[in-house]
Amino acid sequence: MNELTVFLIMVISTLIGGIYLGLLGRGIDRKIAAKFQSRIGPPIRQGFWDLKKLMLKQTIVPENSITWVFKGAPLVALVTSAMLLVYIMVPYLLYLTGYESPMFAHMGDFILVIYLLMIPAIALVAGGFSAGSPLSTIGSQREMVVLMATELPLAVTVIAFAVKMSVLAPSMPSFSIFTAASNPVWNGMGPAGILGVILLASAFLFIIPAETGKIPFDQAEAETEIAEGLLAEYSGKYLAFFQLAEALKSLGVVALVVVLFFPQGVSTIMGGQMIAGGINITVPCEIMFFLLKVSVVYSVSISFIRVSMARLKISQVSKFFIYSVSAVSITGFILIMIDPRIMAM
Amino acid sequence: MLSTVSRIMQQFFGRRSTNVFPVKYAPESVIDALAGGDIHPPISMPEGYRGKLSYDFDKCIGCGMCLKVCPAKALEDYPIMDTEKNRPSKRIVFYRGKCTYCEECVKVCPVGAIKLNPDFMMANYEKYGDDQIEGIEKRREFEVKEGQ
Amino acid sequence: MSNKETYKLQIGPTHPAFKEPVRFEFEVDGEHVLHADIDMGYTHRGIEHVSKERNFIQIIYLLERICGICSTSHPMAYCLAVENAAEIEVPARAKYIRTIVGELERLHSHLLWAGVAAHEVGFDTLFYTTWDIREKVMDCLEVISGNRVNYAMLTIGGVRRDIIGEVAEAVNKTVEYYSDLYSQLEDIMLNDMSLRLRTENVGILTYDEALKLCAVGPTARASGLAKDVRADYAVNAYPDIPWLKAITPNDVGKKPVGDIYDRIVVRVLEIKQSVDIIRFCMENMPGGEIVAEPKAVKVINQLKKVKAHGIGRYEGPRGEVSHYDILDNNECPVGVKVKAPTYSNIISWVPMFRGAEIADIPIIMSSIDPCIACSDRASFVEGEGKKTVSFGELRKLSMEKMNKIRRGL
Amino acid sequence: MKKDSFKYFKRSLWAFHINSGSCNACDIEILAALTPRYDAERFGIKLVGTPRHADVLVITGTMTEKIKDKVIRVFNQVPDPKLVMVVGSCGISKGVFQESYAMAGPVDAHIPVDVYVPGCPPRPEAIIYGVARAWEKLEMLEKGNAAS
Repeated sequence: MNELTVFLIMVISTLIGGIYLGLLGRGIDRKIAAKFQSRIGPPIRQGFWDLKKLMLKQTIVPENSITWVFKGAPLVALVTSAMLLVYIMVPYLLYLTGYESPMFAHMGDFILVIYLLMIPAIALVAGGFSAGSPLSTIGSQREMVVLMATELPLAVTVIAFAVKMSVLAPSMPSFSIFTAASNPVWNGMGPAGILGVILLASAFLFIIPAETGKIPFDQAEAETEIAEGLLAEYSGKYLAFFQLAEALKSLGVVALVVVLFFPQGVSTIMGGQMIAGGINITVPCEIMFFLLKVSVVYSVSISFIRVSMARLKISQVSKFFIYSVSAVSITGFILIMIDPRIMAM
Repeated sequence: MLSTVSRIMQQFFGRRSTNVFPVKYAPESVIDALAGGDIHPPISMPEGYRGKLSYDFDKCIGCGMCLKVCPAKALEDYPIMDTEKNRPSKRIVFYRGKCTYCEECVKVCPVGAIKLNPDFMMANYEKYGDDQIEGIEKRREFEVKEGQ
Repeated sequence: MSNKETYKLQIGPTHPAFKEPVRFEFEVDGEHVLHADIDMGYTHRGIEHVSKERNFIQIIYLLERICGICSTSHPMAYCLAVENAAEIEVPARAKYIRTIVGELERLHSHLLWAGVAAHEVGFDTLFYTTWDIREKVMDCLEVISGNRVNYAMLTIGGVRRDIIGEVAEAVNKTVEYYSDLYSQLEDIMLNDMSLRLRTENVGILTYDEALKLCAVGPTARASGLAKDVRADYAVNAYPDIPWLKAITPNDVGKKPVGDIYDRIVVRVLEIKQSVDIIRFCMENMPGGEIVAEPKAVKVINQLKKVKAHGIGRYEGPRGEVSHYDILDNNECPVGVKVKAPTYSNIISWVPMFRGAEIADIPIIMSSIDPCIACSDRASFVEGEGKKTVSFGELRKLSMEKMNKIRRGL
Repeated sequence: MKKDSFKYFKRSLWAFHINSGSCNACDIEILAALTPRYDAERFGIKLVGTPRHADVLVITGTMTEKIKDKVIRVFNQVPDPKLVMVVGSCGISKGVFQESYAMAGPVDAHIPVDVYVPGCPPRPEAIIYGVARAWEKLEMLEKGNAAS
């Protein structure tokens, strides 16, 4: 098959699957949270119904808003979230399917992923500022603070990975997701390094809810404080776009964590191809296993943390990330660096 | 922190406390969409719940005590001609949308013509529709008769 | 936020954090509140005016609807006031039943508050948990009175329904349920880390300020001000309880700071206290009549002959409720004056908001357990809606009003 | 107004709650309808924080003079199609506060109301039943739309 055809198929399937799974994920998240709260909770398909209803509703654009920013921000958020998901997923899918080609070796640059993570948030901020409501403005300011606070631990993690990859696979580009996926970070590491990776992973436990704007880090949308904050003025289809973007971004961030920390597929664990009834079912199995990992990470880092904590204050958030989470991730980074097997290189 | 987590875990693995109540009362097409799908009654109503009012026209002697104690003026009187004693008497109609369900009229009624039932499903589209006014049929009956 | 420009943030009257309409105007610098202004009157319904046109029995149900959460406190204070004026002796059993209903209401109100406070800080699980626990006391009240929220239990000279047989059993079961659950609830409410992060050293009201601003109820007690109508005055069955005293954070060996956490402590301890009081009342309830005069019309006729003043005070879940009624040979009282607990506590928001962040606004708001519906006294229906009345003018106005009432009598 | 979206209202109904001078009794019962015992979220009902996201306005209380304009303004901010539900007797007919000078009249004197839920206060189940009646109404509208 032509490389370009493969690429297009993967992009399109990722997009369709991503939208479907993202919305399904929202439903599962609400269901699990409800279970934690001793309730039944909405049906799992609730996300789809909400979205359909929002698409059919009237869309109001406030009079005192900057119209083009107000209308453009949801689209930018949606497109970049989709791009983020595609950008993380395609190299991983390539790795899973074992389709190797020099063209794809550089796919999925970490630095670009960090920027793509930022753009939907910035679109939200722009939309909030343009809405012309004081509550949205406060929400935007808070979103900026959360965005900046999470940047340092994120960057530290990425650099740690790059250093590790440059040692593990010197022949491949160090900043690439493909490299990270094909060389699990746990390999070739002493106890200090393993502890370091665990610290990085636990830092990500809090980065995920912060990136996706879930309690305890949903200050930007705090319903009881600033009335949904930067989404306060959005209605109808623009709100639907933001919701879809958020669903895609959540899936993207969780997928990133899975790709970085738990990239092992079924075939690596079972040690070979999966064959049932003479048909090679490795690829479907790999995808199912990947979804299982995603749902576990999703329900722990988003659903469980969401139900077991109160919303923090914005000053506490910045302190929490700049001191605690950064300290944890830098310690992890240092531990990886001083690992004797890396030092030996 | 630990106590919270333990409580959450308890709730996760324990029995859910939701009573799947209004399935019976939802429109047909919605029932499929509802979780569970079992037919559940509402949580058991205690004896003496102050719900929907019912009024016994034949028992009423038209003393008008209920009108005097009602804090919300939910009762309205209408005069009728008492055929047996051949003198004017009073009967009431009762507006469900005005009632405060305090049971004072029940306590004050000397013949027990007014009762509060444990039924509480009263939502409707019309404020003063026929099923929101107790005793309206009787009133119509008499108005028609008077007209004749 | 380097520029020092401040801007005005309007919160309310329809804001998701406050279930009641009240408007705040905050002057904010970034996330910090510099100045707070309160605009009230959205729920002013003219109850004191309407009550002059209702007879004594109707007023009970009108006053019950001053506030739906403390729906026993207001009729209780009113009945005490009328009984005080007309010198009606309440049977001992009725006093005990009144106490039980009042304490059950306190139980449900405190649990409700815990849930609302948790919701304000975004802790929805705690909100769901406490409200789930609360359903038990609601069921109990429904069995006793026939309604979940507006109990309509009180009447002048006693109560309307007896606690006997199955009903008494339901009350005992409720007491058991809460005694079993209490330690877990206390652990969650007092030791949860994220809740402590949000509530400790936030919204501080010091002892001196509480004293000066006449705070009442749990708000005052959390600042170390031990005042409680139940313990200080002879109301209902409370004088019979030997161990009853005002609860302050000292009871858990904590020095009162007056922050939101202390208010949580006081309310959680009061849940236990309420359960104990109900148990005491159930065990020691005397027999006999439950109402001095069961016929409503007779009561009205009896009160028609009275010409006197009466004061009733009662400790509601939010603090002291006091009613002042003037009876003047009439089917209706000439004057009904209501003083709700929130009315005393509102002014203590001002020191609490000092130096707070925007995120603290809802939790500080709800920390005094405000009941705006209780305390709306006036509303502008026309014009600009803002008029400043100085202390002198206010004094003059109230003296004029007082003289008018005296002359009328 | 697009009638198609009624179909999705049955599955996903976002409510915005306004207190127009109520005594809190209905408000706490509305909140209680969301709690584990009744769990209105299983029908896709959600309480939202801003009128822009809402499909249904749940109004409690008597509509005092001062809040009248605010309620009308919130009503206008809700995007079409929208429903209005009045909970409690005093929103329907001023209930116990008849003759008060501070009342601007019942809610339906100022904005169109679709469903009335009488009760003082209605039980949480009665409120959920009110929502079920609203669905029924939507169904009727849908059918009427298809016929025309």
